[in-house]
Amino acid sequence: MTHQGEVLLAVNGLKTYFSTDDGVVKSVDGVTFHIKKGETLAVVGESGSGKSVTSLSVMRLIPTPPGKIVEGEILFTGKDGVQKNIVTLSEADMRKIRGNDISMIFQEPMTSLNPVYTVGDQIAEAVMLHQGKNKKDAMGVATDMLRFVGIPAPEKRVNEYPHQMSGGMRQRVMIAMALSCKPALLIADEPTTALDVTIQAQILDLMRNLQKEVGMSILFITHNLGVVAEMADRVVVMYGGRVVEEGDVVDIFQAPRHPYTMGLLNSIPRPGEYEHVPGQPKGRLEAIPGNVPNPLNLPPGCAFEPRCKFAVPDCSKAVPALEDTGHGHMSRCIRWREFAQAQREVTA
Amino acid sequence: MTAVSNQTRRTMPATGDTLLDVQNLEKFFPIRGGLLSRVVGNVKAVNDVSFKVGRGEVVGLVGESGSGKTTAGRAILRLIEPTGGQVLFNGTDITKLSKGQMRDYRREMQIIFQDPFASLNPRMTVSDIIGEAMQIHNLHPGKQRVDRIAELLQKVGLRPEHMRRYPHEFSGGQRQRIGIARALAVDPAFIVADEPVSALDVSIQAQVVNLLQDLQEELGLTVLFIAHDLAVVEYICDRIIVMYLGRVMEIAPSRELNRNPKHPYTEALLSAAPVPDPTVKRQRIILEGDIPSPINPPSGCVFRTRCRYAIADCANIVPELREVSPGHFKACIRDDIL
Amino acid sequence: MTTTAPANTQKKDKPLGQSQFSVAWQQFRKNRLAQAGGLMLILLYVMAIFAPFIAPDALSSYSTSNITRFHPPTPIQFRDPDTGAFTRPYVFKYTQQLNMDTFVNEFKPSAERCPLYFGVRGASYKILGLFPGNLHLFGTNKEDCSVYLFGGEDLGRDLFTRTLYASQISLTIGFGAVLITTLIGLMMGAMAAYFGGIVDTVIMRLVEVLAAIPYLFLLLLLRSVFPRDINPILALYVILGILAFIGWGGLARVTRGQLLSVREQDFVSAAKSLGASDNRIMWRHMLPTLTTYVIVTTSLAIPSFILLESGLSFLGIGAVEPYASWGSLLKAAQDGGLSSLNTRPWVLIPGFFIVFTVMCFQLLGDGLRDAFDPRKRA
Amino acid sequence: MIPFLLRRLVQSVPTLFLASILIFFVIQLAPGDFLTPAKLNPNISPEALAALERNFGLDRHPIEQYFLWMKNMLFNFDLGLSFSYQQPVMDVIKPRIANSMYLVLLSTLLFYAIAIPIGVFGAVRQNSLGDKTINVILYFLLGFPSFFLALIVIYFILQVRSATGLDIPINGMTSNGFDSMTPVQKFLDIAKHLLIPAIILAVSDAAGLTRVIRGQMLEVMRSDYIRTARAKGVSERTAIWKHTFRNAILPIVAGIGGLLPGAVAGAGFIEVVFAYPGITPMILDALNAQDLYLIAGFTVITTVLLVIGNALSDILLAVVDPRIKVG
Amino acid sequence: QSAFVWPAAWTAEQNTANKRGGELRLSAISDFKTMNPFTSSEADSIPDRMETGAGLFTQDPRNDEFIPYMAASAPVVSNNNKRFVVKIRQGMKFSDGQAITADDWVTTWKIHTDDKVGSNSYDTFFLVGKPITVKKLDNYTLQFDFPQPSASALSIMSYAPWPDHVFGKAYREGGADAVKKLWGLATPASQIVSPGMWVVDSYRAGERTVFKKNPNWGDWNKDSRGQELPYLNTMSVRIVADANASLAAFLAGQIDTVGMRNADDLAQTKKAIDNGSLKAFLKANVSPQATSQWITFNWNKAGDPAKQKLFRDVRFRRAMSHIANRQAMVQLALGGLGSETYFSTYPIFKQQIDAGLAAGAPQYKYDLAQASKLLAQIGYTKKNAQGYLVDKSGKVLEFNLSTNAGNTVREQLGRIFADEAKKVGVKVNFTPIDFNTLVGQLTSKGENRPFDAILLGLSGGSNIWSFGSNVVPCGTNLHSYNNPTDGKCATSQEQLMTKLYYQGDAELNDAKRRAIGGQLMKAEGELQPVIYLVGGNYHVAFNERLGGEFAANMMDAYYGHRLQALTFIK
Ligand SMILES: Nc1ncnc2c1ncn2[C@@H]1O[C@H](COP(=O)(O)OP(=O)(O)OP(=O)(O)O)[C@@H](O)[C@H]1O
Ligand SMILES: Nc1ncnc2c1ncn2[C@@H]1O[C@H](COP(=O)(O)OP(=O)(O)OP(=O)(O)O)[C@@H](O)[C@H]1O
Ligand SMILES: [Mg+2]
Ligand SMILES: [Mg+2]
Repeated sequence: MTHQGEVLLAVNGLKTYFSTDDGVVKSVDGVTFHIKKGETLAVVGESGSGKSVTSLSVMRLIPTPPGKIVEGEILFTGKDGVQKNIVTLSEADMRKIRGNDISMIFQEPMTSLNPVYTVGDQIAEAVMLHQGKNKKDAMGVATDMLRFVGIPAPEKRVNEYPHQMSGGMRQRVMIAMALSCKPALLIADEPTTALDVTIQAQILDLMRNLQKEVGMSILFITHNLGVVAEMADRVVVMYGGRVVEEGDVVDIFQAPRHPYTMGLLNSIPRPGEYEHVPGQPKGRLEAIPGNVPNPLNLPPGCAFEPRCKFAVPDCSKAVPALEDTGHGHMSRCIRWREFAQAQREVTA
Repeated sequence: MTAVSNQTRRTMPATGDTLLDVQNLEKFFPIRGGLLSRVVGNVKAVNDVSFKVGRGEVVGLVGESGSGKTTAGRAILRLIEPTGGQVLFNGTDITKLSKGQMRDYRREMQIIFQDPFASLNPRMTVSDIIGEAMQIHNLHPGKQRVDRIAELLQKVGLRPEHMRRYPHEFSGGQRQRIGIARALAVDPAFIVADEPVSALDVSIQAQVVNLLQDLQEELGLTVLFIAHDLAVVEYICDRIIVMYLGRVMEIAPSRELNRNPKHPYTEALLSAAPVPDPTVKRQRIILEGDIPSPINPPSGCVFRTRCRYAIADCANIVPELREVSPGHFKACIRDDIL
Repeated sequence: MTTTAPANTQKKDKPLGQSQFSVAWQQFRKNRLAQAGGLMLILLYVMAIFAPFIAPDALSSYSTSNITRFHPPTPIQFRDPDTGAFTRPYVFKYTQQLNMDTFVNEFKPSAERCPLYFGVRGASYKILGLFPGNLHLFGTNKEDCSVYLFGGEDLGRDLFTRTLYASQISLTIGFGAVLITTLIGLMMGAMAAYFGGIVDTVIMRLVEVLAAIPYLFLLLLLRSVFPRDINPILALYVILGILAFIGWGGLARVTRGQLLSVREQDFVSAAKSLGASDNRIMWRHMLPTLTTYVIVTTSLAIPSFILLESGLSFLGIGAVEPYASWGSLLKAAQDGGLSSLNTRPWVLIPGFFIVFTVMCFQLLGDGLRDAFDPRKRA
Repeated sequence: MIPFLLRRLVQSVPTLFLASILIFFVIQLAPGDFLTPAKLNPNISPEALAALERNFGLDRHPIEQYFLWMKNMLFNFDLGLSFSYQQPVMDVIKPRIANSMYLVLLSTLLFYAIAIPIGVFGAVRQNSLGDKTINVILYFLLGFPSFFLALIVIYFILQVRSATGLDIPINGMTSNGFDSMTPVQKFLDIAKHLLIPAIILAVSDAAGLTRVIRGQMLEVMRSDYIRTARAKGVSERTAIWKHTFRNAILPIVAGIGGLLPGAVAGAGFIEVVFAYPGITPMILDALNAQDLYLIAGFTVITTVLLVIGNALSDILLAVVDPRIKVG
Repeated sequence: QSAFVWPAAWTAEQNTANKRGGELRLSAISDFKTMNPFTSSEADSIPDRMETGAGLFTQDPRNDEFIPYMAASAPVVSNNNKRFVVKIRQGMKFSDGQAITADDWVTTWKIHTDDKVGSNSYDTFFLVGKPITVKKLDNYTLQFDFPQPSASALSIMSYAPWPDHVFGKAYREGGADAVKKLWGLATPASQIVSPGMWVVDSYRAGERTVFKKNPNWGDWNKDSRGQELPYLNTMSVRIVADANASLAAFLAGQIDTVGMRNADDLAQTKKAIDNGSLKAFLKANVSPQATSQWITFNWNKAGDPAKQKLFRDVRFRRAMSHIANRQAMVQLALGGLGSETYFSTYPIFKQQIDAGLAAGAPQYKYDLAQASKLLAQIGYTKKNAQGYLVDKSGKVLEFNLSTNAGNTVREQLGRIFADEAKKVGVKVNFTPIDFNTLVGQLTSKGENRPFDAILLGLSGGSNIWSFGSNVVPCGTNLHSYNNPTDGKCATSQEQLMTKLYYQGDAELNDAKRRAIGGQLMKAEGELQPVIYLVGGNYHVAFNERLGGEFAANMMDAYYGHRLQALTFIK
């Protein structure tokens, strides 16, 4: 990891809104985070918390209308070493960044590839676009990339169509496509959610290995905490379009300082932890009650307050600020100090 | 909220009375082709599957996508007609029953579907959906029916006033609850829960899992719980059946299976699940390649193409499911591993 | 507080018990064009129902003594030509003369004025075939001096009256035909899907055969099979039946496909698992999935039937004398050749009614389709 | 591929059989026959009529006529003799079908040339003013019965002709001196005659296809792989034409096979109004005259083409859509 | 031998400048069906057009008389006017250069009379069921033997001779089938041989047929100044959709002449002429058309004796004629451009009409009072509440009247008739029905025929003997009012008419024949078996580039406005 410490991408106060028939959806409402070179940043959060919108904002692929980046800046340092604000870049300049400096892979491997072109064509397209290679050379690159992501017989597979491949293979193709131009940043939006556990394991393994070889940064979006634990260096937890907690992966898992993070952690069944004795009642998963709030109708204060078991009257007064709780571990909860205290007591 | 109810004591598997006995269940989907669209092949979705489920027991059915879990679950309920084998429910072979006779058994056996979006008729209100079952079986006629629906809704954590709403007005988790309420409407003894939480977000998943567990304990239900995520299954089930490519690989009590998997596939499946703890760096067994086509499954042991312990014999012998320790069965010819 | 609490984030913005249709309605309300189309259609239908009342004359009454071939439209006058003061609205009486030099039958307004009255008594009629009456919205009360809002046609009949009456046929023939088509199509499709096997094969072959035979020609053939000496209005319904008879193929195919795919859907399995009978599954669960499709195709099929009827009239087998449809009126205009265009353009008015109605239906159908499109909903 | 075609062939037998029965007997059901008008001819005696009936085989039982016809068709590929032309049906309709095809092909081409850009535009600029305006105009044109539109157009051509003296053809397929033209002149002459009816046909129907394309485009534009393409950094043009359009037209490509019988069945009323020597006027005449074998033979041809067209559709779809395999 | 010289009087505009070449552009509404003269069954077919200028005799448009044409001289008549020996003009050639000889006439006759060929001219070679025979005496002499004298003998003999070396050869080798296979539309024009002025140059299905002049025809056809005819090089016939389209083509200057149907057509043409976009000759109401529209009542209604009695009552039929408001019909249905008719003879046959009027043939003109009086005589004096006449038993005086659907003129005539009938209290249920069904009803035979009254029209007929062989005599197909199984007349007038018909048909002297026709008209008029209504008028319009038309007084619906042989392009 060569440039550890240098900030590659910095998102500051990003606001992306959608105007719908029913009103304005503040999908991303003042999100701030950064990614350093070579680092993997995981973004977690429930469905609808704004993870995808954030990543699409970084790619400037928000469908407009109805969506629009209304505020904030996205500062990115490309391969050329120049820092640019993605929000204000021209469309032509943005196209040079997409697929070249920043690549993206999506959740649905089955539908994210164009069914009428061969996978080789689709990988080569990016190569031709950004590296000025001719078709033949680009296809060569495509074959190499397929081999790189571990697809057997890449010379043959390069001429196959997506439907001839399984979900896992398609996701590898997506990765190959994303990596074909050696991007500085890879955005992976729930790359394994649609996959089976065994295939998920393959893909995660692959991504980790590739990252080591290529040395890129990864913005990894998921709501699967197990995956986060395996992949991430740092974690951003989102809720209701805002970052509610941010910190080192170990800190987040061991000393969460936001009730939502705690709830999430508690609701996962962990293999091997529930060895209940036959005949005895089983324990309970500690679920977060209720549903994600309606993004049209967020509570005035902390968005999590209606579902929070630590809620106090103050929580609904104003949106809490994102505070540093020490060592870059940030939390958007007015009671974080109490949690920190409690954690210290437990460890003590 | 109600605490865990202690009314029902669970019986240990197989020892107590058996509610469901599946014998050599088989479901082949024909593939048509050729000049006169004759059958040219079969998708062997479920192939020679046998297991028993005790009364009040919760049995998990796991395996990766396409391994035949749903098909097995539906064939047991005769929602699709099995092509072979028997399903004994309370000692009666329901595969031989006529449509009319089957209808009475339907009261006893219910299913919760994987997809909470596709399994509710979008044109019916919640009360229609739940009430339909009662209407069919003439349960709770007249005014009582509304009360019963309200009661069921409350039981699954919804409110009576939700009765008048349509499915699209609910979130995924809420819909899954409606599905559960529908299954419970006829007071069944046995429920197939077909991946009831796979489509849900983690936090919602926990809600539904808890609900299911409560209901099971409260009502003494027998449940076949289908999933591909071992973590959830292990948490809720007494025993677990592992399937691969239409065949049973291993059956064991859940704790035993987790601690001491005897089949290489189970081992790989267990290791594949990511652990939500950044400090633990487990060595994972990565299965190479994809699940083979169920039309042309590998000869011998169907898992051998991805098995790291495969030997030459694996291609020749179809391994039988044998008991390796009390209550622990596996279908693998090698005893020298694991 | 270990188990779940009920979802308590009530959505307050949408009313409770919102059905699929009310959602669609909400969407529809946002589509101005579609609404305009729908509104115009309602007006047209109302106009058709009350045609006998609105029309100043009867469908086919003309004088055989005072022949007013292609009487030009009579503008309604409001001012006294001498004093310029406002008076009761009136029309001038016209005189006609065949000019043997130009061969044009020249109509000229004479000095005679025929005042217009509201609610005059005239030809008797029955609205919807039920409510008799002889009151007309307006008229001159004079035999030989009528008001021609849209001019006259080749027998001197009032084109406005004819157009109104014609709308009854044009606007219903589509409805009737589509209704029958839809019923047959649904039934055949359902039968094919339900029974499968030989029934399926036979029905699907039949659909193919119907698709294979050139539509127009089959129609002509079938039409000629039916005796022509029956009441023309009955003949129209015969056409209607034939149209329906030919048109069901597409819908049957879709129905069959849809039912076959719905059959695989979980909510049907769910009903089955509850022990629902086949009948119940069919009527309560499977067929209703076609509602939106049917609504939308219907709204688009009706105009095509209107066009088709005009085509039939073009071939002389649509509405026949003394009845009229927009198509048959247009056909009469077409028969007049160039003269219809350059000496009496008003005979084309029924054609514009067709154009307008079809357009409204298209806009409405489009709007409905968008409204029922689930992806458009947030 | 071969087995696929064979299967198609086998499946089409009952269709063809049913169609031939249906059409044959429906014609027979109609009152009168080909010779009815001759009965009104003051100069034809009953004896002569009887002789004609014998000559045409109309004195036989319809079922016998049908079987004779079928036999000839199956064993001699002979569709029978047209009564009014006194010639084999095939010879009579071949040139007409060819003429219809020119018109239908040109109008189809124009049809796509109009509908595709507008449909794509409508999708790209969904709900913009332009989108809505074009829609309304197209719906307006759609509402015109084609013969009515043609009448109006002919009128305007006449006006233009007399105003400018331009030799814009108003009907037919060729100009007077056609037979003495060079091949190039011939081609241009026919093209000149085809253009106006073809445009009317294309324009008055374009709304339907435009709507389909627009809907398809919108649907594909929402799909994940378009987002993938954009994420690669492709230009807007590439995203729309290469990625979206190619997928959006798949169902339309599938419909192309259906054009085959359509091309043969002619362009309908337009042919009549423009006195275009296509198949429609001929068949309408034949129907009027109850020229039994001409109608039945023509129907058999269109049915066969429908079957071929459907098979062609499937093959075409398989060609453009790699997901679909023929076989 | 000398050529046939076309009299100068046959055209009002001599081609003194000797303009040659050019094309006569015509139109037709339905496509051609065949080029074979023996299977062709419709008027203005390709063979019809080719045989212009072929035939032993031709009629002089000035006085309707037959003069030798392909015949070298007038025929030698013997055997009680039944045998005709005709010398054929020598030196005539087919378009392919072969000489035209007696064999061609004999062969043509043979093929037409073979019932396996199915020729439409079959019947012309029979008189009351007995055949006319044609014999070759030598290469240039023919002998015709008629079973009985016929007024139409010269006309019958004037059929076109088709080449024996084409048809005779095929006929001898392969019989009727071989003949039928010849000269289909797909036959190359080069194989077509014509005896007449034109020969096919090219045929394009559904579009146009072009004829070029027969190069050998001019050898024996000369104008009065000795120039070879025709002046034109080609004649094209373009197929158009309908009369509107041919009018449009005419107005656009694409065709040279067009039929004017009604005031609209005239107005359009006049307008185009007036605004300068068309240079054309236009003359309205040149003559009546050779058509009639009529209503026939069914006398064979055994199933409804009351109606049968009514329809057989001459007073009823006369009343019906009084009801027919022919003037209104002309005004309304024909746009003011038509003529009233009272007889089966078309008004265009003026000489015959005059003879009829001279003989006292009655005309029952529009007169409702008279109609009421006649109906009262039958017993209809009371009217019911709806205003309809009722008989003693209270039965309404009503009948059904049908016509063929789609014919707007007839539909209008029927409406007017029904409306007028209502004024005197007769209820007429008027319905347009399918043409074929209608014809089936009209031509049905028997004691109980399936109709009350039919409104229909006929056209065709000749100016030699203008009564229909299939119409007037009892027992014939179109003796529409009375057609019982045995074909017997029901009234003495019918018997008289039948007798007069055959008498006139056998009378060779024109004046005598017309006198007989006058008697027939009187009998027919008094009987009123069929109520004649109105007929349209003939108008002339042609593009001014055409020269060589008739003098204005010679133009009429029968001869048209010109002879193609004398037509030239200015
Ligand atoms: N095109 C759009 N129009 C309107 N609202 C949108 C659109 N796209 C996203 N949203 C809204 O933005 C919010 C955030 O969505 P986003 O897709 O970012 O969630 P997510 O965290 O990625 O969820 P998931 O885990 O389900 O992918 C949601 O409430 C969603 O409804
Ligand atoms: N109706 C059918 N026709 C043909 N093949 C089928 C049908 N239904 C299922 N299959 C096949 O049977 C096999 C087992 O499918 P099944 O749905 O039972 O798997 P599963 O274990 O439930 O998978 P998942 O976890 O994805 O739900 C698959 O290969 C599937 O493609
Ligand atoms: Mg997302
Ligand atoms: Mg499943």
